[in-house]
Amino acid sequence: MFADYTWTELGSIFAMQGFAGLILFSVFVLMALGLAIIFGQMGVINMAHGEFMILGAYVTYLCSNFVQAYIPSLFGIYFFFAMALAFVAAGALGALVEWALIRHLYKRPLDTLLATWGLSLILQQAYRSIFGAREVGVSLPNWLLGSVPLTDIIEIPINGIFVMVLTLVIAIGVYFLLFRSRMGMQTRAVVQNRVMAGAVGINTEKVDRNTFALGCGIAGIAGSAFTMIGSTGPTAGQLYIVDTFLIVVFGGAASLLGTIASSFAISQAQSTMEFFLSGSMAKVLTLLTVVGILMLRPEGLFSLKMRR
Amino acid sequence: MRRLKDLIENRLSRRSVLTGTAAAAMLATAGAFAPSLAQDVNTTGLAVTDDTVTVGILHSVTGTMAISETGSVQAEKLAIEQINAMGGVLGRKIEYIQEDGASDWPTFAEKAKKLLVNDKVAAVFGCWTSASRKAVLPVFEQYNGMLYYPTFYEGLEQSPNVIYTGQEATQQIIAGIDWVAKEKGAKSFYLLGSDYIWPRTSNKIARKHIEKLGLKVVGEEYYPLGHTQFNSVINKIKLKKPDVIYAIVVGGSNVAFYKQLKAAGIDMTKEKPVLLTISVTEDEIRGIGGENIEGAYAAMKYFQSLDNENNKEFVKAFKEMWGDDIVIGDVTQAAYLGPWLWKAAVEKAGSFDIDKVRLASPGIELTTAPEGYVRIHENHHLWSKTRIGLAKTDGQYDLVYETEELMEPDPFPEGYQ
Amino acid sequence: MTNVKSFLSRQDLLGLAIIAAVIFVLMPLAMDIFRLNLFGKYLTYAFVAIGLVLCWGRGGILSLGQGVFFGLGGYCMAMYLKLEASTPEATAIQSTPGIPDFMDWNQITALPWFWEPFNSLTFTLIAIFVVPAAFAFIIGAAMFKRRVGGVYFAIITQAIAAILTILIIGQQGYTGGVNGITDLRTLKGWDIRTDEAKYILYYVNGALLIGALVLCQFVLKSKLGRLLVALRDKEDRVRFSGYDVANFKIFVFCLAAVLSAVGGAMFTLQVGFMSPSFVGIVPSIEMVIFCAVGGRLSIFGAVYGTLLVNWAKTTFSETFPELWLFGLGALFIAVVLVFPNGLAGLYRTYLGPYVDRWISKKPPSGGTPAPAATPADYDADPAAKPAE
Amino acid sequence: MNVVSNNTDFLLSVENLTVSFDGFKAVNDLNLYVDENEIHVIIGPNGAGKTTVLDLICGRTKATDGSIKFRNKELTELREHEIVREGVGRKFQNPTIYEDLTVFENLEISFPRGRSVFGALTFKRDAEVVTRVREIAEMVFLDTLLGMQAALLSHGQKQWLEIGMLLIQDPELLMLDEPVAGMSVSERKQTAKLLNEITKGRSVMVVEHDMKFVEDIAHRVTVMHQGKILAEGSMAKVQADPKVVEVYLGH
Repeated sequence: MFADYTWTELGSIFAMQGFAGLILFSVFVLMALGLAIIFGQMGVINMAHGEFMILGAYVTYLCSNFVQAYIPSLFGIYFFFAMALAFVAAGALGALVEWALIRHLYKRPLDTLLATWGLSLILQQAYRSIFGAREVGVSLPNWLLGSVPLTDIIEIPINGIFVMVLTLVIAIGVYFLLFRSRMGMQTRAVVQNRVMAGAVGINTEKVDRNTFALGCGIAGIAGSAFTMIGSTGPTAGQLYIVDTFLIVVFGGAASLLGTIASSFAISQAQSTMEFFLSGSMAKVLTLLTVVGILMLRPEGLFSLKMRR
Repeated sequence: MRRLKDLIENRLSRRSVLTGTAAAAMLATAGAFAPSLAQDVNTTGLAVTDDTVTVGILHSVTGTMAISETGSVQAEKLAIEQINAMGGVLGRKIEYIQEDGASDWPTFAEKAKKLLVNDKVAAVFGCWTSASRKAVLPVFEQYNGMLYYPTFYEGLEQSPNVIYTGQEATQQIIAGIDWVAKEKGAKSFYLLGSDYIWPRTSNKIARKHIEKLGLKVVGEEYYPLGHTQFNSVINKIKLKKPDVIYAIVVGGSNVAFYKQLKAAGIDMTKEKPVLLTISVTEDEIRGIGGENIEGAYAAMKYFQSLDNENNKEFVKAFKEMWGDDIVIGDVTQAAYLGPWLWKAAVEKAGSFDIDKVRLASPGIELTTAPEGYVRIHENHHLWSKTRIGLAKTDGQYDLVYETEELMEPDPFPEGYQ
Repeated sequence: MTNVKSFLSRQDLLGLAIIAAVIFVLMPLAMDIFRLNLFGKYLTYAFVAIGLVLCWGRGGILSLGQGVFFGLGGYCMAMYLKLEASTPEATAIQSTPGIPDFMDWNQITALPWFWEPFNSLTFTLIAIFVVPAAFAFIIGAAMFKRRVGGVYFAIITQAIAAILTILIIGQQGYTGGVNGITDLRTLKGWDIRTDEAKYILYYVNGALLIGALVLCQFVLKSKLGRLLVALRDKEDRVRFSGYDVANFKIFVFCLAAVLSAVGGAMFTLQVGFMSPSFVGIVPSIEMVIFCAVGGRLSIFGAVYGTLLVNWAKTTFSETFPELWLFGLGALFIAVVLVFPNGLAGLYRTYLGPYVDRWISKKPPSGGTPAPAATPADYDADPAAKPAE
Repeated sequence: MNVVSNNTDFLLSVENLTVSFDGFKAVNDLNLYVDENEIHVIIGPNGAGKTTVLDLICGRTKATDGSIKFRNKELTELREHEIVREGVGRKFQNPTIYEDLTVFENLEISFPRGRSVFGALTFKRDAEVVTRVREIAEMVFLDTLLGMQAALLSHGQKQWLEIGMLLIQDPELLMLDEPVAGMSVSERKQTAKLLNEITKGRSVMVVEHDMKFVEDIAHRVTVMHQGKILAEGSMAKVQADPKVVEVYLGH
């Protein structure tokens, strides 16, 4: 299939395909990070993760409409406010959900799965009732659209760069929050030994709530960012669920590094295969490979060998 | 394929000779002026009284397809209301029973059966996806009902119990490809679609036609429904540098596809590549965002912006009924035709009986259609013009071309399979 | 198996009798054939739900991919029926007569090899059992031998459901794609679309369901049933009591898969088509909720749960389509938070004691049985608590 | 490797056993022998690797290196249930019983018959089973509680039940991880008596912290520290060992 092209064309294409893979990688990390925090740190399966993302997207949509209508001069930078608001809104909803629902179910992980699925249905219908069944179009400032041409063929989409930078910032932020801050230390303490953490004066309930809210908040940011590349509709969140869970499980549930590694592996595999095969087959093959590897290595890519 | 066409044409024409077109027309005239007794116009026990006739509306109000089907429901209700305001059908007001298919195909079959068996409706306006139509088809054939189906679709079907008010694939595709080949000098095409029957069948027809014209297909690609990452295929497109990107992406994927296409620096407002789609109506643009699809061309039979008296009135009435911020796409208009075509057929037959309506249907014309003149072909599809629209940032299409003649519907196109 | 009484207590017999009375007498009297056919469709989901009672409620293995097996059974049946409907005479107008219409549309000119055997009804009937069982065995062996369980198993089965859906839709030339396999007409020349046929199929379906209930009750009352509960609670203890735990899990997973497949096959027969929309993630999770609403530990509860949820779905989605999803979502949450034992739990708390007393005509046994107690008195209350 | 011993005098011989978790050697080149009919107690400070040794023997943890021979059969290559079927029983630190089942059912499940899928399906609660269950229940002081749901038992009773579940399998080697943890004084005495009784015809390995209890039962004591053996011998001898004193009292 390469016979028709010159070497420069091929080189450019591999560069671009590599870049497409990197964008996909960033998208995956953004999708999965919030889930990985919640699942890895708390052992809770949040099936409504996609709906939290869509909440972020709708917040962005509202922001864009509001800014366009009332303060059009700020339209160029509204996206940053929108993301912050998306984080706050999704985080707040997350805290509420943790308080009302999740905290009763910590000992029953499979039941959180069902309950959060129920939650996802409710949120979907709520979006539909509020925003209508149709997808909404989110207007973006012009500087976010378009691309930077590097050579004749190589063009780098700006929103792709934006997503990559955002992912990097959030990943670093999460790293500091979980591994360098007091809150992170408490979170990890609770993960390792809930009783002991409680005994030394950590408010474990508060830690749980904050962790859950953080995961949901990051989902909100992801949703906000995805308005640049995907659709915003009541049921759009469901599209992400399988991919996201597989990434987290494939990475090894307890490890954020694993989530990043598995995002990388899956995104590269998928974008490479997409180039050689049809999109549908690439997707099937990627999923099959992941499931296959998981059957051979159920603990995922990264996991500590632990004494039981 | 030839055999089937002959078969049906023969059958239809023989029967219409037997009943007598002239007689039917006379009956229709008589019926229109002097409302007859229910038992005269309804010999098969349909839900027809001296004052009313009941029809069914069967679309998804819930589930993933609700997004798309809402417009059709609105159009059908508008048509029914207008017909009632004009005095109804054979002097009878139309009442409707609306059922929710819930985006679930067995539910469609279930509800279709309920409408036909329990409610004894005289006609059903409904369905959107091919899958839902395929699910209800055996029900309509078994219980002898009449379905008016609004969506443009892949063809390969011709049921005596369905009137297809949308275009079948060849009508949309052939005119569109002829146009880009002629007007834009296109030589090479990249075919792309969501992975299911309509895009696949359509692209198959497109490929045959492109090859027939001596042009080249440089790529063909399908993505699962709901897929949101198109960077790889966009790269392939950049590599192959086709003159035309022929896209039949649907649903949420649409949004992702056009946004990413734009972000990757493929500027559709430039001379090349031309993006030609048959799946994006004004309805879909609302989700995609006009600025993301500006410059793309769509080949279908109706655009909201069509400049004719029928359409102006239709758009005005539609907005009065459903609000100013509504947009009207191809399928919505096709759905609007359903009740009118049925009314015309009933009045031509002078009866609500399904068999008589069916026999009366071929040849029915509608001069008041928003899209202009349409006529029911003997294969139960519509003769209609195909138009090319250019997408603008405000989410509307500008008409840039329309076929001179009505395109003949050809659901089993020979040489295209 | 020699003695039915050994595994069916009086309560169980009463439960069976009630379900049989509902299915065979009450519903056919109360409903027209249209509603009855609908009811029959719900009953096919009950096969999945009772399978889930075994593997999730008792065994603690939550599969979010039961739709896969429902679909496999349904597709096996549909393939046979489609071939029968695609005689060269009936498909004379096609470019290649004698193959299913959707293949012809996809330029396939000969019947694919894996369709060939489905010309035989015997093969089809065997396949309905063997194909899902084999598939479940492969998944189960791979996962359980490596001790993948709980949440991981749930997510992986979910991914499998997603993969299969994409495959079926993508390979439309071989599978009918997103439209599914439609327009099924006859079974060995017998028209399955007539009202009479629908009645007969409904009764066959009901009888199979009763059979499945008896089979499950037998399994649950055997030591294997108690082992499942033991496994769910303390898997290690079972292992260190000399059992090869994986084998038991594989067995119960395969059993649940076969039950689902039987449901799927009956679904195809009664509804007249099969499509990938019953294979994916959403239907699979909905099937879990049928089981949860009924009470995840009780096979009888699962049947009622299935009927209740589907009835509610049909009713509410007709009258209040907006509210239905809210209702369904709330149901998921309520069944987890408020009444984790579902209908069966409610029955056991409020009605059960009276019924037990009425049946056994003796006071219910207390915590410490008299020394002369029969071994049967040592059995635990099966609906003790939900799986975690 | 060392010469593989073929010493049949010992019921269990553990040689050069090593296991490491990500480089950390929890058990390091350990040699340990258990005689027939012996109560062998392993003591040591927290993290010494005691429980890991039991885990290694019963197959719960796979050894990195070394061999475990039980009646001259290599256990490291067997899977857990196979090791059990060889005659090794294991009690866990926390009482591990089936809380949703009755005491009777708990014991019945442990009865060594019908351990295959088909066997479990066709298993019959015949007179032999009932008699044996009652016999064991009497031994572990639970004969009046057979119909009770196990979750309702006291902590000590749960420990006994688990011991009973092992006894009904009639293992040749019984491994108990802190069998008296959480027991009252009288329960401890009863347990000591029980242990002495059940060693007739079998060997017992016990991991225990309670020195008083160890003194009561131990025939031989092994002291572990940081994955290695610090001292071995009779209780008195071990207690006198200065290394042991240092480990226990700290520096």
